[in-house]
Amino acid sequence: MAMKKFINDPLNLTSELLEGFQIAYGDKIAVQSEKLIVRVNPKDQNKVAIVTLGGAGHEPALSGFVGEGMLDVSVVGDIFAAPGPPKVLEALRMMNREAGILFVVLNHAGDVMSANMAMEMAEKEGIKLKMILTHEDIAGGPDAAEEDKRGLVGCVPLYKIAGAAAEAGKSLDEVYEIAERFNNNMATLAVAMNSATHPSTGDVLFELPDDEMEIGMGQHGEPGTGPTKILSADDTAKVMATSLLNAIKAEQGDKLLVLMNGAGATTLMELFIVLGGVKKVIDEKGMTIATSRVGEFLTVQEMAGFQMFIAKMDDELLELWKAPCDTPYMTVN
Amino acid sequence: MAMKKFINDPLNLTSELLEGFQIAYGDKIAVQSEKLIVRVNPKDQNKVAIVTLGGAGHEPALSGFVGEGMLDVSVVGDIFAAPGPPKVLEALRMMNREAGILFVVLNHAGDVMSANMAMEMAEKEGIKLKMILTHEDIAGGPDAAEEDKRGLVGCVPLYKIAGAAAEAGKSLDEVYEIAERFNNNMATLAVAMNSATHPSTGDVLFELPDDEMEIGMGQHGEPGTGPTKILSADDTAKVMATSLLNAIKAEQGDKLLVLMNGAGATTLMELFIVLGGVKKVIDEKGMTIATSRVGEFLTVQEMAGFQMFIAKMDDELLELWKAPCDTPYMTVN
Amino acid sequence: MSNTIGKKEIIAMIVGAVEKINANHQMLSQLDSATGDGDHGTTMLRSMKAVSETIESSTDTAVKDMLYNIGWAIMSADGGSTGPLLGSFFMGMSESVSDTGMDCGAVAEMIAAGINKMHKQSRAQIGDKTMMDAMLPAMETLNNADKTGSISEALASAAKAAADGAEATTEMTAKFGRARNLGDRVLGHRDPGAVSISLIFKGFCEGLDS
Amino acid sequence: MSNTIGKKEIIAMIVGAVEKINANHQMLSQLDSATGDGDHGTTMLRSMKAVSETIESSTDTAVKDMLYNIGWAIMSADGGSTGPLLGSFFMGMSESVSDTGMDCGAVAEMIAAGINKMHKQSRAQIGDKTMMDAMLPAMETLNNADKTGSISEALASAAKAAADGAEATTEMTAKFGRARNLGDRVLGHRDPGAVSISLIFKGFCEGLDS
Ligand SMILES: Nc1ncnc2c1ncn2[C@@H]1O[C@H](COP(=O)(O)OP(=O)(O)O)[C@@H](O)[C@H]1O
Ligand SMILES: Nc1ncnc2c1ncn2[C@@H]1O[C@H](COP(=O)(O)OP(=O)(O)O)[C@@H](O)[C@H]1O
Ligand SMILES: [Mg+2]
Ligand SMILES: [Mg+2]
Ligand SMILES: [Mg+2]
Ligand SMILES: [Mg+2]
Repeated sequence: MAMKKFINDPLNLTSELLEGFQIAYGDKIAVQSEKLIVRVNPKDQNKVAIVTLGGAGHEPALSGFVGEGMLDVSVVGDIFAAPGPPKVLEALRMMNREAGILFVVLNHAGDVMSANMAMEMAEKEGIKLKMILTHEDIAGGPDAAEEDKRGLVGCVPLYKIAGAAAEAGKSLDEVYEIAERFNNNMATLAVAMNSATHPSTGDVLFELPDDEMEIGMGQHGEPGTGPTKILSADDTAKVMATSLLNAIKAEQGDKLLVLMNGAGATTLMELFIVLGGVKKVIDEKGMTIATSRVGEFLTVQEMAGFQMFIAKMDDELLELWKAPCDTPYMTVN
Repeated sequence: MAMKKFINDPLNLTSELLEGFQIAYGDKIAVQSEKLIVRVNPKDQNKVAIVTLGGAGHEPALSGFVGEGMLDVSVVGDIFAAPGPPKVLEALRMMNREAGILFVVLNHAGDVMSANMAMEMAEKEGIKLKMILTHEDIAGGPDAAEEDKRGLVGCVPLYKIAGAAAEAGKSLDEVYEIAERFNNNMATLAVAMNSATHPSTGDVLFELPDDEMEIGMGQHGEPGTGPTKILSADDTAKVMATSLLNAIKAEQGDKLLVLMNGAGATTLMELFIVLGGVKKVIDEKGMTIATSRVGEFLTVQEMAGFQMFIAKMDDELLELWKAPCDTPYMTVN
Repeated sequence: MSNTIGKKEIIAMIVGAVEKINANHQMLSQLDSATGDGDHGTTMLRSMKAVSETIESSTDTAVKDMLYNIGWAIMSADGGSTGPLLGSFFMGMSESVSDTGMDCGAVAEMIAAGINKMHKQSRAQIGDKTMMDAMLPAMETLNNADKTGSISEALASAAKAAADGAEATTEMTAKFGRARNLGDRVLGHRDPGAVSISLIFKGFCEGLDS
Repeated sequence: MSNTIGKKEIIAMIVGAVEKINANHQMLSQLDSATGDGDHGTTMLRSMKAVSETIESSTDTAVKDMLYNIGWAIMSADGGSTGPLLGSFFMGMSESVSDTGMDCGAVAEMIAAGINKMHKQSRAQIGDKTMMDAMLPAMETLNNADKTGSISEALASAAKAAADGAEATTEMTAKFGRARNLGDRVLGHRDPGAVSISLIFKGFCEGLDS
């Protein structure tokens, strides 16, 4: 049976998709050395560079956020597969500068292995860099092992905030401190309603019965807390937002950033309706949504579901979040 | 069977989704009088206002493009249903000004009826306005009746271009002339791979066998040219781009705007890959892609498929397309 | 029953129509599931709610204004094409209605004014499988009725003509609305909009006779 | 066969491994469909292509550099976790290889150096249902072999130990990789990575003996 996808060669997806990406956004980004997405107008050498890595298949993440005020380089792997250490090292060498590099890594086994090896080699070469590991998934509960806390959509606002700090001319230590502060105050929880198809193999990632959904599912179909009957938007919002607010220890008076990230097939309509439910929870607790965005930032092919992201903000973080940026899939002016 | 959607009350979708929209983008837009989406920072009274109308369920269209440099008011109907003439008239009254109003209407029966009635009443009241009807769907072929030429995603770049012209202080006649020029040089063709669910009724809009797709399908499941076996991305691109270029009578040397608009479940990955195929066709004919964007502008719930849009551009149109704008779902700086 | 009617009887007619639609909305949605998007019953229900509310707030309103307001309220209910069509029908009637003393000829004229206004929006003809397939035969029947005869009897014949017209849509393919995209697949199904109109005329009769 | 080996034999071993994987990649993907995302065969195939290409371009390269380059090439093939793991194996071997005169002890040391380097990335232990379930028994077997004995025989025992180790993963739940998310559902399935490793050792033997 043919896959219900518009593709040519299932084994050549990544390079073809990057070609199209360059056709569409050649005014902002360029594909270099096959798998490195870089800015067309590079950042000043005396500012901290922001580099990240990750598999393809989650578009617009990660490379859709390369550009002024966010990422300098995104190292792309194959579909759902981390890029190898050599490419990552190449990116770090390319961005080598006195100001240093902030290296943002999402906690997934392959990414972490590649990042660690590349970082070790880069440090041997005297490249100045600091690594931030995002692992804001709370699906495993408060006692989950570090490895279980996956890096989900939280990397995107982190790129934005770290990128703005770097653009403002802050030092590597300062950029790192800011990014890590944000990193420690953010949490994500995912929910799946329908599976996606792995576009290289044609395999369905998981199965969910017609009347069930699953909270806590990961972005490659990793199981969550087990299937439940489909809840209303308000009840889904309540369950998820309550867990997230607990996880970041949000208190009355806190100012929050809320992102609703569609997984692929779930409509903005639904995400808006769920956000209405989130606001009820937040209002009740005497907190405020200081800023919020709804869209597809990090997808899992045509999966139905979403990732709900909440972060506790302070004035500096809010200002950086609202600072200008110009990338293919996030622009602020 | 429960619908696989995150909703509360299927009969209250529109007002709930608008509530969430306002929570997320309250810095840019406001919901007034229940169904009118307006700018938070209104445009100068001495500039032409841009008003549109249409059913909900296609998010981010149409209201996601209200803001500086694009729409002034979007009148929202119920899911897939045009708003009634009274609301439309209210919007026209609200925007009444000496500079006049450009009133953009997509060719769908309900929208046109509402628009015509509201316009008749508005003109009786002395409101100055001109209507543009978008009908760029080429699925019916060159000899199709006017009614069959639906307004598809083309309204979005038209809002952008007309909005930029209005923002630049051009007169209603000038804005109209520019918008109509663009309107006459654009074409869209849709393709569907999988159906969507009507979120109020739970009905599936249409059925397509597992190994088939259909070119020319409309944005509510209206049939196209009949199902065919799934083609490769390159072949799909070739068939569709060739028809579109013929329809706009594009010639060697022409500069084109190409939009790949995802219908809902189709990934950016696929849209990028198809765009690669479109470029091959365009290169072969000695034309150029002057500018291109890939994303979800006008969706049909969780339908899999896309709308391919091509327009013939001149220097003025290109400049207006690239002018700054600041809306929830399109920002240029 | 007297040979002329006024505001009170017109309200009774309209209330009869509202009740008729409310009692049949599920059937209307089912019909629309076969030929359209399955929401016609819901849309009609929402429209009828707007009608009832307008009537309730019209105790001190001239019947002319009441009918106009009903049309406006229906259009405000965001019913896709149904709003402008049905709304025009009431607005058109408002242009030739009187608070008292309407004989059968005046009633026929009133309804014809409504149908004509609606027809301008619709542009559909008999045979196109739309609301007009019930509306136009009803109009013709009324136009041919004895201008000083029984209003009740004239309306009953109009309702019969509308019902026959709706029934006849079973054999038609559609030239307007969503059903037109389905081609031959709508053969064998009555058009929901035409059925709605026939129910409205049936309701007019029952309301007037009650 | 002589009791020591050098570059030529090492190339033969690696070519044997490449052929073994290439002949079995579909089976590897099938295994991964049961416990992971179904791409392990494809990834290994891509990695082996990188290996072959490196060998072809290494006629004038010292074996040490060749092994390092192979590791680098595997890592460059973007194979998710497989790249850094398998790449480290070859890079580790490069640190203790010689162009000539390696006896069984030296070969055992070389392979241990590879496995140790890989183990640092992996962090998995025996029983975790990963590549290490084949790697670590192979290493132990080699370490216990007669340092001046037959390399061919030692490798055969190592391959046997790796195969047994891979077989034993059938009874394990996974602590690493995608399979760990499937909990008990992976019981009864061999781990594709462990099977790959056992095939590589089998290939080493066949390559050396050919
Ligand atoms: N141009 C038209 N003239 C008369 N009736 C029409 C026209 N277009 C559609 N209709 C009627 O509308 C009915 C469907 O109404 P409804 O389901 O409420 O709207 P929608 O098609 O927007 O979902 C059809 O059954 C048909 O009778
Ligand atoms: N930490 C680890 N140590 C050793 N082997 C591992 C580790 N993590 C995963 N593996 C191996 O990787 C194999 C899957 O490889 P592959 O399918 O190529 O990668 P992916 O899981 O990224 O799709 C598993 O069968 C397992 O043997
Ligand atoms: Mg309908
Ligand atoms: Mg409808
Ligand atoms: Mg994989
Ligand atoms: Mg795998």
